[in-house]
Amino acid sequence: MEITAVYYLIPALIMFCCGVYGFITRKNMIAMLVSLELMLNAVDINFVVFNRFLFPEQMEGMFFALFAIAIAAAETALAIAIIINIFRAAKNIDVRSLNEMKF
Amino acid sequence: MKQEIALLVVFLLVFLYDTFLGKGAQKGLPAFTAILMFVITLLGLCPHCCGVGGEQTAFAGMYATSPVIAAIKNILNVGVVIVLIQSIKWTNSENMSMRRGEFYELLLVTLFGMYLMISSRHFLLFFIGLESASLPLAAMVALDKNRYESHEAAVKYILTAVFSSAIFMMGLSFVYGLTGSFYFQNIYFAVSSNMSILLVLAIAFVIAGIGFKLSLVPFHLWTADVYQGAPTSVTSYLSVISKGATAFAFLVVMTQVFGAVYSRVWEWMLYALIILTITVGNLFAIRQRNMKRFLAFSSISQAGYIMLGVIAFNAMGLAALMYYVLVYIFSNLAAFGVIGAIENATGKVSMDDYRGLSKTNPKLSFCMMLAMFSLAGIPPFAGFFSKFFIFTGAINQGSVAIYVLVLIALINTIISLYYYLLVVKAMYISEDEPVVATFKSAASERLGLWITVAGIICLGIASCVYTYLLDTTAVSAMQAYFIG
Amino acid sequence: MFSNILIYFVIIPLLMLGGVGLSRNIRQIRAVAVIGSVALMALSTVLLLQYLDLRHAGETAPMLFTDSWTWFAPLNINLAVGVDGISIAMLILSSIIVFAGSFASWKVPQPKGFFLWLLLLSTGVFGFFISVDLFTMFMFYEVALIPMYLLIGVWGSGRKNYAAMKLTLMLMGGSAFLMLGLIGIYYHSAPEGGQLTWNILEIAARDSIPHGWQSFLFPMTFVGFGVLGAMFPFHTWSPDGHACAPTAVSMLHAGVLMKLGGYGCFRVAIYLMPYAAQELSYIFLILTGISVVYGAFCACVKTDLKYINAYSSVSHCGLVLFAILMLNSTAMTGAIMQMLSHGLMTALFFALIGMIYGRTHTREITQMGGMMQILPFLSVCYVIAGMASLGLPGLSGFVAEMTIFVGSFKAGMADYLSGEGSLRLVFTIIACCSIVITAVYILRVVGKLLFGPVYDKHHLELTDATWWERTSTITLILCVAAIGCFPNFFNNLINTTFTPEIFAVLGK
Amino acid sequence: MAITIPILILAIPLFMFFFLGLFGMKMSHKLAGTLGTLGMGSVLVLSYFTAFQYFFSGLDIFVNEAGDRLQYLVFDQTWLQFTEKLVIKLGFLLDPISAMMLVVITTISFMVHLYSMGYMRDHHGVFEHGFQRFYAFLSLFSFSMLGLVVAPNIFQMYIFWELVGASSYLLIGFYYKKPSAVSASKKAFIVTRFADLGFLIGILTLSWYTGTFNFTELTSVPVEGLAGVTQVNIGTAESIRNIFATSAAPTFMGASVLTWALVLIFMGGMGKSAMMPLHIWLPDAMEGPTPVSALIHAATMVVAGVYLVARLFPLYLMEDSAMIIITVVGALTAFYAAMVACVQVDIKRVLAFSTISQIAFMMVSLGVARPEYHEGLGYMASMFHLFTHAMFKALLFLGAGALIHAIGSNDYTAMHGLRKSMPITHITFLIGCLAIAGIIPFSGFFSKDEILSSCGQYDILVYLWMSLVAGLTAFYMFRLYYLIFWWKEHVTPEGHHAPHDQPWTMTLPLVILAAISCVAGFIPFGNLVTWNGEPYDFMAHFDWSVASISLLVAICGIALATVMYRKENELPAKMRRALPALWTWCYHRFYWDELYQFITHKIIFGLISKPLAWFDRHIIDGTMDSFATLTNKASEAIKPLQSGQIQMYVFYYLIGALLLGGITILCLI
Amino acid sequence: MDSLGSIIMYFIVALSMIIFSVMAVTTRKILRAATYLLFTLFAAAVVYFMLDYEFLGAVQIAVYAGGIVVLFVFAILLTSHPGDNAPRLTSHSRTIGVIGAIAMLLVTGYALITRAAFFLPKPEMEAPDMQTVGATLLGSGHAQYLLPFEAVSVLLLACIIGGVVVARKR
Repeated sequence: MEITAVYYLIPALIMFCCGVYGFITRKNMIAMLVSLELMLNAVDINFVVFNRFLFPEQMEGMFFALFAIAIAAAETALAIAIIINIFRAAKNIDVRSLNEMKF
Repeated sequence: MKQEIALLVVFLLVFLYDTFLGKGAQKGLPAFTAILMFVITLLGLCPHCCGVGGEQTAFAGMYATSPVIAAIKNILNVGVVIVLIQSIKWTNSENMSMRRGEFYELLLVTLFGMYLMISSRHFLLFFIGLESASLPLAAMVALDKNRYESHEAAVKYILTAVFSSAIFMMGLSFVYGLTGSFYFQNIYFAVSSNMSILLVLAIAFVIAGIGFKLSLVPFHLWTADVYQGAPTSVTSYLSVISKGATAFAFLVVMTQVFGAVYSRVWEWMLYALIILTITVGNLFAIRQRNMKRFLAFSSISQAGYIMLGVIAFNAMGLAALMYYVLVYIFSNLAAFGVIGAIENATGKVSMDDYRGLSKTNPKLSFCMMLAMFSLAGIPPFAGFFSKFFIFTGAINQGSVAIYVLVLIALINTIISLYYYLLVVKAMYISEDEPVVATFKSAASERLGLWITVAGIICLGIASCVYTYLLDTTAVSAMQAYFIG
Repeated sequence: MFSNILIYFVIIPLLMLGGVGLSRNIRQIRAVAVIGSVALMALSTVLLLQYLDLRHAGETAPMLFTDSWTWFAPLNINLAVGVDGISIAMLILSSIIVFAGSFASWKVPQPKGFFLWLLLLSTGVFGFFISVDLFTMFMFYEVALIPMYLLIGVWGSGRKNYAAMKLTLMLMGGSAFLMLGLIGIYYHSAPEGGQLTWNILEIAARDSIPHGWQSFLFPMTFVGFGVLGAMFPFHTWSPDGHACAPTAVSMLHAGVLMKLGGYGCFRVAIYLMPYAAQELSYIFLILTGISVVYGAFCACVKTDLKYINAYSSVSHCGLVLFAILMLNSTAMTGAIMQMLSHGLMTALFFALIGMIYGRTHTREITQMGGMMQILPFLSVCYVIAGMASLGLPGLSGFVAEMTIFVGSFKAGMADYLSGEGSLRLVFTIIACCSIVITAVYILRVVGKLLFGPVYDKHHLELTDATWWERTSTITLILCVAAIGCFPNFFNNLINTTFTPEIFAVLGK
Repeated sequence: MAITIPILILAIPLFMFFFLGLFGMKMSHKLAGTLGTLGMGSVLVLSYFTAFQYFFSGLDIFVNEAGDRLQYLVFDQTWLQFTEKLVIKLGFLLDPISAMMLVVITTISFMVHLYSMGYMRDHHGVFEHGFQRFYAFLSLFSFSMLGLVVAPNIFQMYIFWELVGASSYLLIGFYYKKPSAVSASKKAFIVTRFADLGFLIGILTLSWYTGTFNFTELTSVPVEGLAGVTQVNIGTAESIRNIFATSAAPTFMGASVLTWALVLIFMGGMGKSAMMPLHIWLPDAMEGPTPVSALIHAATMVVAGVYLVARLFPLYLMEDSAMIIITVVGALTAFYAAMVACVQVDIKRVLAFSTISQIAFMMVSLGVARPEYHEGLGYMASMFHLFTHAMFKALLFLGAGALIHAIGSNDYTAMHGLRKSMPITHITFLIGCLAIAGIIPFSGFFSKDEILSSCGQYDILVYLWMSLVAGLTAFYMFRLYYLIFWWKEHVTPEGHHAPHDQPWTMTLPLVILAAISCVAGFIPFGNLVTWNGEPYDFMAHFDWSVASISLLVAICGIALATVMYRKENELPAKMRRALPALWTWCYHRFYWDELYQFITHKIIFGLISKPLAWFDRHIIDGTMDSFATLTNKASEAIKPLQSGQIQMYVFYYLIGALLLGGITILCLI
Repeated sequence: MDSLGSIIMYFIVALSMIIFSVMAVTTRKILRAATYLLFTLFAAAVVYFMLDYEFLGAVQIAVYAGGIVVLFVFAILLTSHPGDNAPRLTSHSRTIGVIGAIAMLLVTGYALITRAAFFLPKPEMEAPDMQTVGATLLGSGHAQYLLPFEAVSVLLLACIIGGVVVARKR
């Protein structure tokens, strides 16, 4: 049996879909953020897998993943700051409370 | 590179000013920033800076600049200067005293991100630019601490933005998987031989990712909430500068990366998106009473028009897009200037509060009316010219389908005219008692409005702007992609 | 740039705009308006004389005083101007109506804003008529449209919000089609290569738009302009719009602005796309033919004076488009004459209606009567306007209609005898019927409104026209009579435009 | 022939119209009336002079060596040029009929001007409101009518045709405060307008084929060596017919196109001349002041239709079917109007129907005229009758006006027995009645006799029919006469003036016209007016048998009237009871008005205009509005998209992206 | 042909990745979700190690596991009380979530498996040494990342500023 790229891509994709599912269903904003991390992580795996299996001469995919991790960290930090801000204002972090503005 | 460096210098100076100068001097920060931006805008406008000829690259082709790129950056600079001028009153308010410096720093960083987006010829740099242009904005959206909407908008923005960048990265990973490179040029040559389902999906994801920032339907749903919740200055920045930069970057990506599969893949995607964007934006805008939300939907539909410059897939479209962005900056900022002035003075942002405004504040209403007319594309205001040229550019593409598309867009202009006229109606025609009493707006606000009004009136009639853009784009490196 | 006389048609209104903007009180505004409109009349007279001189001297170019200043060089957009007999006729008409309109709005509330918008509108109108560049033409066209919204919205009466919005949206809807058509024309102006152009004269000289494209672009432009020309079924803005508009605006709108439609249909749709004009004219013939009788029939049962007049405009303007589609020189001359005639008399009508309304505060003919005893001057003027409208010889309506009928009949018979169907002939006869229906509704109004016993005793205290109202109406009546008594002068002026070359282009 | 006089003939009335119209209000009533009358008087003199010159000067432009009368175009000015060939010119054509009409019009008009000075004021001598306006309108009418008769081309005729229509409108509606007058004027205008529609289409057809509007080019040949002089020639008309016959589509719906054109033109004439079924306006037109009725609705404008047919007579000769139509329409109208006139109560109505009937005589006469019968006697007879009828009918109307003025009512029941109190009126009225009844030697006898004799030559049936009408004419006129002047006098109520003869301004015209009616029959009309200008001595062809028969018929009619109406008796009532249906139909004018009422109100207004207006407001406008409504609905319908929940936002985002890719993939596969 | 050990390793990693991510988004206790996330991130790091990108794996562990998850935990502790369970999902929101996820899975999965190149065996590659990684990160040549490195530093700075300004109380 040969472990080819698809063998990594599909679990990564499933992970991504889990992230999607979680993002859509979870009501806790931090849980949504967790789902987002799953998605980002899945994409990172994609980059790395492509790099390794298809274009191993250079490390472009790997570096993209590297930078993506950095950026993901930054946005997580920022998002958490904002969520905490909301928590201060609304005393909860239920996403359903974000309904002041609509239509 | 010069413009980026200049911008970073400004950033640094603002940072230093903010950090080290005493409390008494802090009130001078907004003006200081505005003046600095004004200076670098002037520097950017000098011919030496704009450069001549085709594309020059740095960092082994990762970064590129050309007269066209310099021009769009200049356009953004002009917009930023106006935004800065208009925001002086707000940032100098008591409420903002603790966050004054941060506002400017964040703003400059996002501008820097946009520069990178525009200039990058490598997807990693592009991605970083995109994120730089959107993440700090979330913080900016949250700046108005007294309003819950501001926080709500920030959360909505950051969560959806990250989701969108995940999708975008997914698309990028597929592109990478197919072509093995992040360099635009390498991808460009590789895509047509790698035509596959995955490529289509990748392009769809990339469009979705960038379309999020452009607020193309159906990736637009955050727009209205965020525009409404954000402080007015941030909204105006978000709606014009961010949108303009992304539009240009979008064009660059679509042509320089996926240009080879234009007619095979993404032309039709854009058709659908444009029709949806314009129509849905318009339909939502009809019902809005909150001015900021109203302008959010209006900006969604404007984004659809801007996309006509992309689908045109030619130099005229490119020039028209840039010109449209420029005119849109002036028109929309005029509107936001008025909204901001009224909000700062009275805290009112509902269209119902604008009833009878012409009786109490004739000059403000006049500015607002010009802005509305310009947005609706009424001559002799600049909006007319930009609309006309973007249609002309689109039709230059030549297919029959584009005529249909333009016709749909044109019919939509009628709907848009309707809701723009609603504002005019509220201000001029409504016979109710005026809600907003007469007030005198701050000098900075007046200055901002004067500039925008002058732009609305002059930009179209003075043909040199558009002519310059068209001449520049006609000889740009992009031309090779359009033809090839 | 300033050596060309035509450019002053735009400059003077702009100067007036500035003048009104700087004015401090209503006297100054009036002074600016009167001086400016007199200057415009003088200018158009000078232009007319110079034009005739040049023609006498043997100038045979299709347009004179042509000039072109580059505007957007890469797109070959120029500020190109030029006039022929038709444009001159239209310019004269516009200047007269601006003059009369200034007097008719002597006592308007908030005069500053009113005159600003009115003058912006006139700038657009004048600019439109002097342009021979499609882009500038279109730009001026839209400049002329949008002030209507505010003029009706702010200074109007009745359901003004609705009417103003409807009018603006429908007209802008028309111009949406128009814009597409114009851009399409531009891109097909040089199919064999060479510089694309917006210049009407060049495009016409090349006669190069591919036939397939003509069939697409012709309806676009014709409908686009036709909406403004109140073509059935796109006329419904007209009754509401006119009914709610203030006096001077109705005058200018019905008198001049609706002419933009007819003029544009000729100048752009037919002139540039003769092939499609011939192939597709039957569709529009049916529509315009319907307009003619339909408007007249509708006018028969309306009781609001302005509605009646608006429907009558639908009928008369329908006749303009109808005649243009006949594609022969007589009918087209008639169409232009009808534009002049309708412009003047409908302006007169609206002026009078405005004056009557200003006194009685009603426009319902069922609530008025015996005005002849109360307001003899206005009533006599109204009768004269009515007579002009129903085509009494000696007034302008007659010559215009007769020229149209003779021309259309000619076209109809030619078609019929050459076996191309009898559509033109049949619709000519149907259109002829409008002279009877017109008589019915005009006399109905005259009978109910002016004659008979006084309906409302309060009306007995009303006073007759003031001097400015008299100036306004007498100017218009004189012009109506001038055309009616000396038609050949105008006929020759217009006719020279329809040179054989044009019809060589038109294929007949 | 100097051009000045013809121009003055037209210019003076026009000038008077503007002068009196613009400044009349500023001057006294008397001055305005006097000025108007003087103006008309000068036109009268000029016209007489012109006519005299034309008929009797013997200049070579008016008459050739053979004694044929020629047509002379005094001037012809381009007014509106449609195409190279089709040009409307304004000109002045002098030929037998136009010269005759000049005389008729100016005479009657002058009489009416003079008469109105007395008529248009009340018993205290106070002038009516709008007296100046009245004179202005009279001048306008005179101008239009003169322009009509001298028109050298059919389009000028049409122009003035419309102008007389308009001035007639203004004059009928002179008492504009009276709703009945307003509606009568409206009716008159619209009915004639409808007829003019046919006229217009006829003109268009004719001119399209022939390429000209000019009468001279349609019916005449130029006389060599004399500019502007032409002679009526049947050959020209034949060549015109050939143009039609050889065109690509010589027939339309079974009839030749020329017939169509001529019938349509005749339709115009039917409208103006109140032929059935377009006659309904004329009785109502009596709402106008009586002098107006005398001028317009008896003597001049209403004969325009006859004049029109006479003008194009050579062309009509080309199409027998058109001629038959004219004859039939004329014959029916004549009988119909005579029947109706027998039972009317309003004396002006009686006269109006009598006018219709008499004009129908002229029409019939034209319709039966053929060159082969007495060289077109019918034509001459028609013109002759036109002339004599103008005189005696104007006389009758003016007489009726005098009665009305004296009594203050139009109704004969208010009159009775006036022969003693108003002797002059009585005598002149009687002369008028005798003239119209056709009693020798009054003028009507001669003209009517010729009409009957030309009918007799054409067809015996027509002859009998028209003789019957002639008898009816005598009957109803004398019925009227007896009812007014005989019977028992009414008692004048206290405080009212007793009826008496009117001032000289009113009686003088009566006397003059009566005198003319007495002697006009002896004018050698055949020498002056014939269809082709050749003199024709009708006395040489005078047929005593026909004359005596017609005289007999007239006397029978008079006798019957005498029996029934000489004194108040039961006979009329008995007859009424005997033939109730006939009486009712006649009394209600055969319900023509009701029919028209039905067509206009129920069909045009009720079934076309109102539904159309509704359709416009609700369907067309509704469609336009529904675009707006639909947009709003759509806006409302997609509202849930923007739910405010980011999770839904993201869901739509994702689905959007997947659809975008998925659909493209499907399309590519 | 991969060695059996690596195949087994692969399955363990892949399964744990899938299972933990599913659990992370379905568990009703938020702290557990963070923990499962941590496991998923570890699994991803293992993947990187298996694919010879040790540096990246290290970064993954350091930044993600060490930084972000800790951040999460702090945030969770700040914003929720221990023992709080997330409310049960409504069927509506679950349907929406499942539709989204499945649609994504199907479309993208189909696109992935139709691409033949993804079924090629793993080519030989030398694990990049730190030297190369460092040079690539800080070089300005082709496929070297000095500029993104600098750019991302600006971004991080901005995010710090942003975080501070947002989180600051007044």
